[in-house]
Amino acid sequence: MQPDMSVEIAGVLLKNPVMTASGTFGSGQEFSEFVDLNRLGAVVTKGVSSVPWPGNPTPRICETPSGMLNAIGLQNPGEETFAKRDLKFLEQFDTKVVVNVCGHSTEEYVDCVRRLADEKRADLLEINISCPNVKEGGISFGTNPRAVEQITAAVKKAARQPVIMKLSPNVTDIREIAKAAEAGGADALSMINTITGMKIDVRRRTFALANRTGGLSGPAIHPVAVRMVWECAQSVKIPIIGMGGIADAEGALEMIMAGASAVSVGTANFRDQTTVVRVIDGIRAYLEENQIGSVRELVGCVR
Amino acid sequence: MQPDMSVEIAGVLLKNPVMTASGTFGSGQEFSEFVDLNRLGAVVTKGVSSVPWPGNPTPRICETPSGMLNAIGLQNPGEETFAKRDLKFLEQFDTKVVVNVCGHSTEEYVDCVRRLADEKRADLLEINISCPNVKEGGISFGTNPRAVEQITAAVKKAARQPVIMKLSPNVTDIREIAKAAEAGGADALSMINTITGMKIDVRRRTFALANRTGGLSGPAIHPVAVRMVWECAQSVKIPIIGMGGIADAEGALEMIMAGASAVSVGTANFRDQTTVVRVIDGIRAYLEENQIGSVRELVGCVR
Amino acid sequence: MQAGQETGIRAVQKFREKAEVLQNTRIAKGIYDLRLKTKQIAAAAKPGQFVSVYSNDHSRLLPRPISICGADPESGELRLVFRVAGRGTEEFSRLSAGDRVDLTGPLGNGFPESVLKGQAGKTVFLIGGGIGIPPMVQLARTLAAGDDEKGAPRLISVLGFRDELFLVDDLKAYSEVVIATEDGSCGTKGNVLDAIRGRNLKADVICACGPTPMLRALRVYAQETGAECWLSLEEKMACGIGACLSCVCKSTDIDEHSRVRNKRVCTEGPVFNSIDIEL
Amino acid sequence: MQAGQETGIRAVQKFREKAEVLQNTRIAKGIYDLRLKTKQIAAAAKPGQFVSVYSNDHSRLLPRPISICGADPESGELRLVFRVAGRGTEEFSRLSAGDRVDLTGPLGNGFPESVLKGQAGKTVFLIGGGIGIPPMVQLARTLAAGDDEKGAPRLISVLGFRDELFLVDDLKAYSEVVIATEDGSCGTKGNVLDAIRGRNLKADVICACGPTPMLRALRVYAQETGAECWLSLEEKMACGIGACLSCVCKSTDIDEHSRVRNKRVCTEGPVFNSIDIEL
Ligand SMILES: Cc1cc2nc3c(=O)[nH]c(=O)nc-3n(C[C@H](O)[C@H](O)[C@H](O)COP(=O)(O)OP(=O)(O)OC[C@H]3O[C@@H](n4cnc5c(N)ncnc54)[C@H](O)[C@@H]3O)c2cc1C
Ligand SMILES: Cc1cc2nc3c(=O)[nH]c(=O)nc-3n(C[C@H](O)[C@H](O)[C@H](O)COP(=O)(O)OP(=O)(O)OC[C@H]3O[C@@H](n4cnc5c(N)ncnc54)[C@H](O)[C@@H]3O)c2cc1C
Ligand SMILES: Cc1cc2nc3c(=O)[nH]c(=O)nc-3n(C[C@H](O)[C@H](O)[C@H](O)COP(=O)(O)O)c2cc1C
Ligand SMILES: Cc1cc2nc3c(=O)[nH]c(=O)nc-3n(C[C@H](O)[C@H](O)[C@H](O)COP(=O)(O)O)c2cc1C
Ligand code: FES
Ligand code: FES
Repeated sequence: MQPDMSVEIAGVLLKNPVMTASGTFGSGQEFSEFVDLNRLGAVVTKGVSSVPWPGNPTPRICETPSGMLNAIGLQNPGEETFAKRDLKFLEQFDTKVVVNVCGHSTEEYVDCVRRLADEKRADLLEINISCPNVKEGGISFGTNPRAVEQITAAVKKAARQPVIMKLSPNVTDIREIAKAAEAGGADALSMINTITGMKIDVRRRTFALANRTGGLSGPAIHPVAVRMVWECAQSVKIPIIGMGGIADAEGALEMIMAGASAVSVGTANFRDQTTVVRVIDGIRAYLEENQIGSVRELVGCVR
Repeated sequence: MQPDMSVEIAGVLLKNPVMTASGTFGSGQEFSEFVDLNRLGAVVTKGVSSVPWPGNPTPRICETPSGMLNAIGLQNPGEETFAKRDLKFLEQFDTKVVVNVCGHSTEEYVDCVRRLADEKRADLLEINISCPNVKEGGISFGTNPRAVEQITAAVKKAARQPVIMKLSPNVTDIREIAKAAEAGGADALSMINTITGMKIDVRRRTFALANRTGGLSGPAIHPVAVRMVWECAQSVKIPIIGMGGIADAEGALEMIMAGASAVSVGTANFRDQTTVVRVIDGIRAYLEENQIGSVRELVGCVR
Repeated sequence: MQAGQETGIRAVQKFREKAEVLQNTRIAKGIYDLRLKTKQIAAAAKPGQFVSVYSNDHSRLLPRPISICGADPESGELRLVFRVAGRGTEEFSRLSAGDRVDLTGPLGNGFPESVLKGQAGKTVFLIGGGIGIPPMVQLARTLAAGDDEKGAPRLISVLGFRDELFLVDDLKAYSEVVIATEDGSCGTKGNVLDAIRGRNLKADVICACGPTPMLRALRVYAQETGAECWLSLEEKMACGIGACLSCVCKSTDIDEHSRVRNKRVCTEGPVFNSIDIEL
Repeated sequence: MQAGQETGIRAVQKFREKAEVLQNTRIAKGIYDLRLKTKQIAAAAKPGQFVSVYSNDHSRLLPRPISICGADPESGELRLVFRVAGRGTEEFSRLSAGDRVDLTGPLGNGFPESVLKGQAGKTVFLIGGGIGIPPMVQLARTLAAGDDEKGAPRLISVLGFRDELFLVDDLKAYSEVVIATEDGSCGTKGNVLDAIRGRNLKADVICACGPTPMLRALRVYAQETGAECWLSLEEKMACGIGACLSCVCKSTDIDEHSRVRNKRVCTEGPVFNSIDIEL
């Protein structure tokens, strides 16, 4: 018996629950030399905004114990080039495409989402409201429940595709934020984005990143991500896409058992380009060994 | 030239800036077989409450990538046994003693602090308001600025020794909490306590910890701790004791350069009992190599 | 260490060492026999004690507690027998001669002097379930040596296996050996108590290490038969030296150290008299 | 890969391999010469390309980019020469024959065909500063081989060292060698430009790798002398394959890929024409 690996997110059927985390996989093109993109549940593309963004100065990354800090600063070529080049490239593959969207203001988000409305290759939109560099009135969008509800509602109104809100872990109570996104009309949640961190270069006595702070990702943050997914799974009804430090099938299964309907693999792609495929194969092997008919049976099974 | 390693916290002079993190070093007794306690800047003892606490069921810990989760649940024999046995034991050493205090309510904290008032061996009190299990009105003390200010003021009134408030990292803006503690009269801050996390045992399909969630510590969280110390160093005037994932002199120096006047070594003691001494020696070597007269010159030098 | 006396910790000395791997052999499916050259640990080790073994991979911080299966005070050779249970033991399985591995030990109380001495004329069960067997080897060797002209007790090793056998010959060198296997492929089909009852064996003293259900059953069996019963427990550990309170078990009395009926497996244990603990 | 064509990425194939260490030798203070047996990487490698080398320690996630110093297509031997700069390279320094190490490569553009071919009669400077010297060895070997009956260009390697020399003999096998040392212990006291000016050397083409101040100075020097100038840059990398945008440098024009005057060192580089980038 072949176990059923398919899952559904906001009405979109994925052949399996494993996607790539935005910003770690480009638009799949570079990784396609190593991985058959047809195997993925979905490709989640690098954050795109309505116009090109230059990003932050370098150094943009540094390594930390079992993790890394990044402050890429959402460099992207803008929606137009993205659609013409990256979405076009993805047309040849039989996988879903989640387009990650960023902006400096509600207007910019809405503008970008509108531009994407006619892009057939964009199956789902993932709205990154957790970018630490994106602020409105001094607070990042992602840490204020009211702001989250408002921006969700605004994006929802403009979007043709189902909307996934991507949450920041840098908050006291992520359940409040999750509920606000749900109240705003979100079709699903992605969590977690990176945790703000800092590294100091003690030899040069300066910040390791030009941007001073950066986002911590990788296996180091996995326990925090699992906890937050578990908390939100108890608090909202919409599906959750879990991410943060997944590097193998075990980490993905933890997320799923905590309540995620699907997962994304990010930083681990940098250590092994084929991580996503290993995770997919590992989940299937687990289902087979344990004679579980469908991966959906595991979603939220640990309460 | 021998560099000056001494630092001052709230009027108490430490021979060097390196202490042990509460709960990871017992009261020093067990570690005294491996480490000469006379070498430490201070011993910070395991959290103590006015009466004995049984703690959580086991398993209380599990390992995570470059970190661990713990849910010891603040098991302790109560202030009386602690004073008679542990503070007595520490009398023979020429090092400072920081007594970490926990409670279920403001009254319990104040009660414990009062009992400690006459203990000569207690040089400083560190008030753990970040215990995720300790709640008042549904919110942990440590995540609400008003509650932090109030409990700080209450403890300050009852305490004979200088009071260090130990902050939780599980908040949206740690600067607000730091400022609240300062406003309440805190003499110093300790940061960070553990970040709440969870691990799921996918084979048994259950939580790895009996308590479900636990506190993440170890090198994994170091970048988050450095960031928070740096943020607070810009926001308050009282000294900061930095901790979270310090495992070597480099990690300690990062904290100091980010603005910590002293540091604590926690989880790393489990991998190597002599970590604290290695950190002390490493800081001294750095000062010598770079011809820096006093470690105090490095405090907050990276802005 | 005067430290020890005040809390009733047995004042044994612990050492932190970088040991050299002499040999590492797979002796059954997933079971490895690791021989290490130590400077001080082997000489100080007592039956029932354990060592903390550290990973060389920096993503794994916590030591793995492994029982002492053999210790030669003269050569300093320490023998550890372990099952691959996860990433740490998987790493240890790849160690080979010449590699270095960090250890702390010997740790824990081990079996008490009262068990190790003056047992001549008595019958002692050495009961090991699966990966609980290794400490029984060192215990058997010590008991078989006897302590005075009166000689050694009668030693019966009762070993429970899931499938493949290991360490059987080692125990045959010092004791009678009775085997139980889950699948009945060798000895009694069933568990160690089935084997004991099946052969109508009786003991004055029981020493056991293995899975909790086995220890629970033995505790009841000892009560029924009036035997003295010493159980070696397992619990997840972080420090291994009594400082972190990770590894507690419930004690029947309020103990001196915790004041809350918690005993530390790494310090007051891992070996407990079955009447002193709840399981 | 049709992928490559659409963005103008050079359509070279990249391989992920577990390579075997053949030999690892310390050739100067903190400098190691690592020989690896690869299946495909050595055969595909071009001068100026690099490989991603992965740590075997799971606490270190990111690959370390190391230039290809030598590659033998027949035997599959890949030569990497590196300086111990931190924990990753420290680990690599402890590799010994028989160990395994994960690699991705060959990566980056390498020196363009226009430099590698048709240089007979011209003079080419191969300028390496410190740990920028290794890629010059592979480049020198390729250029020295020439490309047709016309023969090879005149090759002058200009090498800057802080103190101890390395790879000098390797470069002498293919080129004239001029040395500059900071302390004057060998050759010109000073930097590579001091050595060039001191000997009044002239080149048609400059190929260089080394610290940014050196590259900056060479860029200006090339403008002054009208030489064509190819610089190999360094930047911190995460993916090494163009996906993460960690490793950008500023380009003079708005490029096709980023639309924001950013070029990826790992993909559009590491070798750039000096007129195309800001430094
Ligand atoms: C006193 C004592 C003596 C032991 N003696 C032996 C022995 O002689 N041979 C043997 O094969 N095993 C023995 N064990 C069990 C052994 O410690 C675990 O199998 C081992 O720690 C698993 O580590 P891992 O990394 O392979 O597995 P993982 O599951 O990946 O380990 C993850 C974490 O859990 C901890 N852990 C997992 N299982 C246990 C356990 N059962 N007890 C304590 N901690 C655990 C590990 O230390 C580590 O921190 C003993 C345990 C104790 C407490
Ligand atoms: C294209 C390219 C080719 C290189 N070729 C060589 C070579 O042939 N020989 C050699 O000795 N060195 C070379 N380097 C530099 C080498 O990559 C670094 O010295 C090495 O990554 C340091 O790793 P570490 O763990 O020892 O140091 P750490 O400082 O501990 O490294 C921590 C992190 O920073 C990154 N990092 C640190 N320094 C650099 C750097 N200069 N460039 C990129 N990432 C860095 C590491 O990859 C790692 O993620 C090259 C760099 C690049 C970009
Ligand atoms: C280099 C890098 C770039 C990222 N860029 C984006 C982005 O553009 N948009 C976004 O929503 N998240 C971005 N992220 C966050 C990841 O998508 C993911 O949420 C986070 O890294 C946690 O997952 P991981 O630990 O598996 O990497 C980025 C992460 C990294 C490491
Ligand atoms: C096993 C364990 C027990 C702890 N107990 C306490 C405690 O009793 N009181 C307290 O304030 N912090 C306690 N902590 C938190 C540490 O003091 C420290 O703040 C945290 O672990 C981060 O530092 P580290 O990464 O160096 O361990 C405990 C941590 C661990 C790992
Ligand atoms: S493992 Fe720390 S007290 Fe036992
Ligand atoms: S390292 Fe990822 S784009 Fe260059």
